[in-house]
Amino acid sequence: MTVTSSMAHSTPSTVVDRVPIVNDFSITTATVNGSGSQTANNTLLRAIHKMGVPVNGKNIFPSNIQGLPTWFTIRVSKDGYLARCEQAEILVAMNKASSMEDIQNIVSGGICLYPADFQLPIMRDDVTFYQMPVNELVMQSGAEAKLKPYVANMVYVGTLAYLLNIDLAEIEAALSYNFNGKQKAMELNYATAKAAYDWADANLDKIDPFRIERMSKTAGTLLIDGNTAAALGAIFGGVQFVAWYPITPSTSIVDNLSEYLPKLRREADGKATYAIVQAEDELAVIGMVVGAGWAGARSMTATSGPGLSLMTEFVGYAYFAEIPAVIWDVQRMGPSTGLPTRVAQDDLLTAYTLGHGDGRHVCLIPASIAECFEFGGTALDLAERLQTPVIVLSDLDLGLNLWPTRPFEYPTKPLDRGKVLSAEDLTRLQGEWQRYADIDGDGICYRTLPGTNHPAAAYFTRGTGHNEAAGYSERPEDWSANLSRLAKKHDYARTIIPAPVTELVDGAGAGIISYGTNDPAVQEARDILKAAGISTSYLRLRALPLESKLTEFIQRHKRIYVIENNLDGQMHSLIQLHTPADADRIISVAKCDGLPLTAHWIRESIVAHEAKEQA
Amino acid sequence: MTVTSSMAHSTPSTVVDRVPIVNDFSITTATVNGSGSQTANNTLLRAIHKMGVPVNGKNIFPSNIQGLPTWFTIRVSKDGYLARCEQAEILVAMNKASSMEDIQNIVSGGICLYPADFQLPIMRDDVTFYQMPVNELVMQSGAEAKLKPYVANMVYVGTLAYLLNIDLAEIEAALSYNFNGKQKAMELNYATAKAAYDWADANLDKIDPFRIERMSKTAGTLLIDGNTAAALGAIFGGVQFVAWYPITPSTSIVDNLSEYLPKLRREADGKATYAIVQAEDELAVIGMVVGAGWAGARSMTATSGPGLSLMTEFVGYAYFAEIPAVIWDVQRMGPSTGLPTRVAQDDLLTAYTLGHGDGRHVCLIPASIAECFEFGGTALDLAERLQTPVIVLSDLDLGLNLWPTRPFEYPTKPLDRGKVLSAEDLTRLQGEWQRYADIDGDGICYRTLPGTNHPAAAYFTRGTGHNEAAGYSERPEDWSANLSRLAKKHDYARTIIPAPVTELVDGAGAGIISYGTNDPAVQEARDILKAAGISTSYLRLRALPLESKLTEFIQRHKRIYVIENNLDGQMHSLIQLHTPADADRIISVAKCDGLPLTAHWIRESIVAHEAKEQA
Amino acid sequence: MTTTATLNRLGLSKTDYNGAPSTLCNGCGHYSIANIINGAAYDLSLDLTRIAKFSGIGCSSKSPTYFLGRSHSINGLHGRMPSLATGATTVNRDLVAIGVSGDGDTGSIGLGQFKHLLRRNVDMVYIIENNGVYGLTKGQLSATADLGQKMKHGGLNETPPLDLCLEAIVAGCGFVARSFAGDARQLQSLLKAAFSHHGTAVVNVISPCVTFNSGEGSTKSYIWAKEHGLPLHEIGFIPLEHDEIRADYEPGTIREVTMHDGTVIRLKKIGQEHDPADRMAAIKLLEDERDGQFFATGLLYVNEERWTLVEQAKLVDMPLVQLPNERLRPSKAALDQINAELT
Amino acid sequence: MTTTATLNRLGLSKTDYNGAPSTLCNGCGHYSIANIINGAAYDLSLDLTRIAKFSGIGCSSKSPTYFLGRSHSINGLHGRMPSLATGATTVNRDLVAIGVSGDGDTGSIGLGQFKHLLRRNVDMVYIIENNGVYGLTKGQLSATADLGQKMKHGGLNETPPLDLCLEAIVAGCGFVARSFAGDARQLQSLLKAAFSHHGTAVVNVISPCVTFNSGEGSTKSYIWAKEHGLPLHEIGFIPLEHDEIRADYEPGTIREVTMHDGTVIRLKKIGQEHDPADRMAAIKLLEDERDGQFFATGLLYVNEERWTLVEQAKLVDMPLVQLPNERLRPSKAALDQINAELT
Ligand SMILES: Cc1ncc(C[n+]2csc(CCOP(=O)(O)OP(=O)(O)O)c2C)c(N)n1
Ligand SMILES: Cc1ncc(C[n+]2csc(CCOP(=O)(O)OP(=O)(O)O)c2C)c(N)n1
Ligand code: SF4
Ligand code: SF4
Ligand SMILES: [Mg+2]
Ligand SMILES: [Mg+2]
Repeated sequence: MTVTSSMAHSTPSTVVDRVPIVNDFSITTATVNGSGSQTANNTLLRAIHKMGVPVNGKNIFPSNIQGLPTWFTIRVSKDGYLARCEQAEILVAMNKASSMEDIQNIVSGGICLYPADFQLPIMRDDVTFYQMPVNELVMQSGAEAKLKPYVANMVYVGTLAYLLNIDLAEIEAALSYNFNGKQKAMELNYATAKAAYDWADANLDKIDPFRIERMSKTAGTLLIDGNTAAALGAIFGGVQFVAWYPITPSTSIVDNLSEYLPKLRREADGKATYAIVQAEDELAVIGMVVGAGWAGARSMTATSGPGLSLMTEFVGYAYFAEIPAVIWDVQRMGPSTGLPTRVAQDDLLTAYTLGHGDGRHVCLIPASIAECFEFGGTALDLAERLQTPVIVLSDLDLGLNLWPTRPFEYPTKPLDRGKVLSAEDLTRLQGEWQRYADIDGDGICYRTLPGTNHPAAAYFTRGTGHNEAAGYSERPEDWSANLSRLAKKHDYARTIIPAPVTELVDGAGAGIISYGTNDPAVQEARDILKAAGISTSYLRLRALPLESKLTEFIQRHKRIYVIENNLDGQMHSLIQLHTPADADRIISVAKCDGLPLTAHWIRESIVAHEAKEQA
Repeated sequence: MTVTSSMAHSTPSTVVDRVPIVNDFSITTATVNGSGSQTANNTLLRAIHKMGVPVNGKNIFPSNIQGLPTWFTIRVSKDGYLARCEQAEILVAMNKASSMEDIQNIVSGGICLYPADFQLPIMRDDVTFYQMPVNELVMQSGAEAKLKPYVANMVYVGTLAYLLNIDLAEIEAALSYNFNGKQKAMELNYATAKAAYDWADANLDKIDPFRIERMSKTAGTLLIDGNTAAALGAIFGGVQFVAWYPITPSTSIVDNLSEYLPKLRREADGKATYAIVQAEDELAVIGMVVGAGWAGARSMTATSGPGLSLMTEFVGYAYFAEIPAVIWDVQRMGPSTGLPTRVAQDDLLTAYTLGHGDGRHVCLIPASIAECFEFGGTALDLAERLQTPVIVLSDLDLGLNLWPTRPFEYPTKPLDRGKVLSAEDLTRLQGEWQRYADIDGDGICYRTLPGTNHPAAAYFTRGTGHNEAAGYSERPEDWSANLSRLAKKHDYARTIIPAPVTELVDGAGAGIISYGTNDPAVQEARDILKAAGISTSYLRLRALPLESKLTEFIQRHKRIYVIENNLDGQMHSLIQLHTPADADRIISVAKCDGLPLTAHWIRESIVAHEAKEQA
Repeated sequence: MTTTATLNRLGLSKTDYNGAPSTLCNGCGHYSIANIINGAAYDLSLDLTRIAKFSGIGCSSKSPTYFLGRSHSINGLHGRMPSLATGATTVNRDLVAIGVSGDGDTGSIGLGQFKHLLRRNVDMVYIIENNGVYGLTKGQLSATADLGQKMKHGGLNETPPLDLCLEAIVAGCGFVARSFAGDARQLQSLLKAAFSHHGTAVVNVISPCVTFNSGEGSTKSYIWAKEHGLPLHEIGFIPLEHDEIRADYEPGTIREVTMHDGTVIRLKKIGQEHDPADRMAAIKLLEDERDGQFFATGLLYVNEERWTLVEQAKLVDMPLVQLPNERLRPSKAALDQINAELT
Repeated sequence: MTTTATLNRLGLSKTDYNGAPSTLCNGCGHYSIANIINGAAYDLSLDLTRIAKFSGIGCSSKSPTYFLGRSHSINGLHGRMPSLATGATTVNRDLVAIGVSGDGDTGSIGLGQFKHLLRRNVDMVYIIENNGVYGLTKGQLSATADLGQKMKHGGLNETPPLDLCLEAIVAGCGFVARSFAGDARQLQSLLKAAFSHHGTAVVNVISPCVTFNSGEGSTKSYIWAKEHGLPLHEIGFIPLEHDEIRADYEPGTIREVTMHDGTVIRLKKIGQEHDPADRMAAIKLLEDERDGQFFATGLLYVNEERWTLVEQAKLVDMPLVQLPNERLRPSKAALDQINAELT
């Protein structure tokens, strides 16, 4: 070893009693994007996951390809809390440019790892600093020039593995998973991680309390992102047609469709039972999806805010002409181009009311990997059942980050293809049918598909006023009747969409309503509140339109908090409109700064409100 | 006269006492579009207007060029009620195809004029029928073939003039106004009208009570449509740049700009101080308008629902990048292509929240010709003052139909060009300025225009996250601070937009809130309600965001009715959100079937609700 | 005898191919085209239940109501017909797709979608009813309006027109034809050929708007088109089942184009020399026209080689929409394997 | 002496023309172009306060941050730069407008706006940084991707590329040039010429994306461009103020193009014969390239005749945005007269 010994050079003065902190802390690695830190981070994440400890990793990255600060935060939680924390106990400071600020964000008593050549001014005495001989180990690795930045990251992997007591075998396994067969790359990286581990073992004086210990909480679970789950869900939901245009952070839904569909949905002769078309823009995307839906295919796209905006006119068309279509909107921070690589739940209102004129859309809001998978199919079912666009509101945090989840469950319900009349049906009906007649009283009418081999099958689809027979009509009565039927259909939708998930707590004065990826932070906040003597009930919305269970929940509780990640309190507004009699008791707890909500912030907000209420 | 005598052939049995009905009835002419009935109808309208009697004409026409049923309704009201009535006292049945239904819509005791060759089955004995020798008179006119349909309409003009006692000199004057110098056409038409008058005089036995008598209620007023007023308002508001794409019913705003701007805004050398660009679509329209606004011009467009939908992404951009832009949305019936030639107030919510992500836009809602003119300038002022898109929500009824109005008033306030730093300002500031710094505490920052001759003038405009210095930023603090400032600006907007017009009635239990072209119907309904012992206060909203006067009004009244012409009760929702404590007392009275609301329907709706309240 | 003679191969009469009565202006070119479409479909014995009609917004785009009334139809959004057709034809490759659009719909708002549809080579007949104005919104200039054309509110048009045939060729379209609503014979032959084409067949038809653009000098008027139209050839369409005896033509006067489906198009030269297989020649023809003295009609360019979108996507032979649900949802074993891989 | 030598006519140094440090990938062609723009602007002594930079969305569209940092700039929406530039340059005719876009931004989502901008002849330099992929979204194919190019998830591209130079010419553009980010000398000369052009000057620059499209065989890679680029001529740019003595060249080897503002562009033939004033020749050149063996660089087509949008609109000489309010609001008398006419 020619490496200079590089001991921990600061003993936190504030920390007196170093009780071990096991499986309960956060790690932030601060790097530069394009430097390949993703492999390193995912390796750590996976290794810990495989040691049975619940983890979630959040990638907080810039909107360019290379050279700007990037953070990755790993929440390690024996109790399964996977929400973001505002500060981390452990910082890996690989980016000098951001290091001054990053160091401010270490929890008191925490640690900081950094490359020896950084010459960081040590300005916190409540933090333990460890230097790592990054340059030396990279040199020793013998990696060719362009691989050096990647290998450099392995130094922190190895060092952390030593410090936290992560099993090197798990590091090796994780690397081999991530390199997926690329043996040489895997070996190069592992060798460096191991060298760092060995160096740390030989040279570092571990004086911090943080430690990973094996447990079995993640046994049998996968670590996966929501966009992959969504793609798989759609495939097992029988998707037939995908049109899309790349946009962060939705792109990887289609990337995954493009990876898995050829494997899962090619016939023996290699021919495809699906089509994926990369369109020239989102106007064309939605036109293709609607065209395919009209022709009878299960069709979908994935996009994000700007793309959704461009789809406005066509979604209104599909709503009014009653054509199935599924849009995954993986939300990022708007308005406008906003922060393409940061999260928000800010398209709710836009999505629900998309299009000029009156009208409301069915929206699904997954909160977990399992729901991404499930809604992949549910959205297609609902779109065909209701003959209308269905918008799935996922978000960047859920879509791009890795979460532990139980294995995907094979769907038990058959595909729901909705009310479609075949040529045989038409023969039975002696050709008597009307496209927009509400036979069943649920507001949903029967349709035929182009190509149906019956002389009475054809009808005329349009976005202009029409009567029950699908004839053009400007008659006020026809218009009113049609819009009323659409409203009825929307009411019917309330009864078949995914119901809220409710946890009622006896005697709880406050009810929390939230949705989507706020769930982990809300769960954690509730536990903390409960420990502090404030017990809360919880209703997690999973879809729009709102329905009766929500009303009951609101009426059961004195104070209602609606927690969400946007500025305007969009769901809060929709809930107020849903239950006007209670509007005044419904409190908006909303924030958006590009980052996932934290349990800490939720707790603080609720405590502050509760204090006011008490006063 | 070779014309067969054609007497009234039905004496209404139900009508016993024929008291004259003077200046208080409706006339509907039912024709086929493309047959030139507009001249005939406008001639009648103008003649009555010139006789000093308040009138409004509503053209209810189909969305094609030629050959489909069209109705024109003239409300004649000595009391100045100009809202639509559900039925008319007088029908001119020039369209055989629709005549059976049209006749059902005559008020009992009313009359029906129709061409002698129609051979209508007379199926109402409470209506007086008069035949007109249309074919004969057209033949006699000697008009060439292609003019015949036009001339045919003059027959009903002349016949009605006789029956209602409309001064032939006014008919002549109105024709000459409408033909605007085309002497030959004018003469041909007048001759036929006169021949019809003479024929009626000689042959008709007037047994109905309807009559026009001169009064002086319209003295000094003009008869004009809202789109013309909007165009003139924009011109006197100093508009510099117009981009547009044709769409019904907004097109005539730009038609009028194209007519008046060359007259009013060309320099002595014939060069223009404005530019009008017909773009390839609405995406380009709004891009051009925003580009021009960014460069410092007062710029605007006019569109309708589908166009507004296509502008979604760019409006969000202009909101976030803080660029002035004015959009006139002349609302027609949506969703989707809907009924392009029918009215609704259905883009309110879409306009207010246009764009993905959070954000709210300033909207102006004119209710009269005078407000169209006024808001033409106000919108440009507010856009530049607030550095944001301003959407003016007019509608088809206001925009396309003729209304009496006082002469336009020359604006007294100078153009408000907002906070723009010149090169001199920058010199004075020694180049120290920040594009997004809130110096004045109103949320509005200072901007510079491209081309400003100062080395520190330049800044970078973008739809992505930025800090006060207009630098790209993904920092959560910058993002939050910026959105909060935008919210502050929106709050400031509340204080400078056109305030509601309020009429408080002592002791009124019910307060009516409405907006836009519902105004005449609401006014009339209130008078009827009052006569029936139900007194109401009235608040007419003229802009969004909502403000404090509204809150006061709501709190003063036990029951609040929000009257509007859409399905979802869009303003009702916004008001509920504005005053959640009162949400439950705010009742939605909404309807949309393509036609303007009527006083009758409003009254019935309120009476029904009030009865419930009393019960 | 007479009755059977008026039925086509499917046993359908001419009127079976009709649409609803027109609500276009009397004399509108679009209506003539509607009738010519009916005629072509009748002659070809097209199965009405397999036809899907697509359109955008405009007078032209309304016209699917007026032809082939027994076929499915979708009247979409302004300028967005191409994307609708792309989606529908991809999931149902058996559809016989006819798109109808206007010069505004295709050349102004829809230019991007038009060009990208051609790049993808969506299998359909794409008819542009080109009148140089926006008919439905009452006479504004479209992207094909003439240079120097009078504008509604005074002034002359200074913006050069797009030549939609040229645009189609440079975008890679494999069948580009031009015709005139007043030349029923030529247009009907071209449409038949278009139905046989493999990929997008663009038929750009001068279709006069009698209400807003038939003034003197308008290149989109009946008179101008009649006087300046220059047919390149007489077009004979020889359907598959026929085994027509080849007449003896003078050498050099006849050119036969064999379409993908085996039908043969026989072009008898009448105007200038033109080889429709020569892309550069077609471009040159259109460039030469820019002096405005004539416009060539007929089959300007044809190329049957390119793969259609469905072929590019390597889809199964059965239309995707006809696949039974079992072929859409992978097996439980497949999911188990994925779960295993991801663990 | 040395110090003054490094200042241009406006007394500005080279660094005064710089932008912010790049956050593009190391080696990205877009960054070279940024520097070349700086150089051209410095050489031409362009007034930085009069320049307005326009862009859409993409790595390329980010690049205005990295050049001419003291000029106003607006980074708009994906594919919509043309409309922003149209609005801004119309109301301020004094702006020196530079648009920067990508092949995705211009050729995919923005194709319609691009073509219509050219039809209107908006006075600006329009630079396409063409790398055949979507850089910012990580490597999907754009509308200029090669036929047969490998796709991210397997399979080869079957959709033919748009040739943006050809598209520009057929849309009526009066200045169409092509160059390569690696050829600073040529590109800088072309940019200078572009700034002198009257109307839209399109400069289509092959700009390698080193991260997502520099594989072997990519026609957008440095290697390919170097090996297959075929400069048509050497370009000399003779600014107005110079009164350069005309060297004696061999007859036929030099062609001079006088721009609208009086500057002269001298083209010294080095490749094949090409007359940039001949639209058909330019088209043919591009058509001939379709076999993929070479691509011509240089000034492909130039035509100074067409009116710009501002000229078509017959605007006053003073930029509209500089008009004082008195010239914007008509007089009270004018309104009185309107009231009278309407009564
Ligand atoms: C988004 C949108 N913008 C504008 C319109 C209004 N509009 C309807 S048809 C039309 C133009 C049609 O012109 P063209 O395609 O040439 O058809 P034509 O009527 O001449 O046959 C326009 C602008 C619309 N329906 N939708
Ligand atoms: C409406 C919209 N759709 C999609 C995107 C995502 N997006 C950003 S850049 C880009 C492609 C850029 O490609 P190109 O113009 O070629 O630029 P390059 O990055 O290659 O320089 C896309 C699809 C977006 N910003 N806006
Ligand atoms: S307006 Fe023109 S295009 Fe429209 S129907 Fe009439 S003639 Fe045809
Ligand atoms: S991804 Fe490609 S285009 Fe984008 S900065 Fe990197 S090299 Fe340039
Ligand atoms: Mg047209
Ligand atoms: Mg690119």
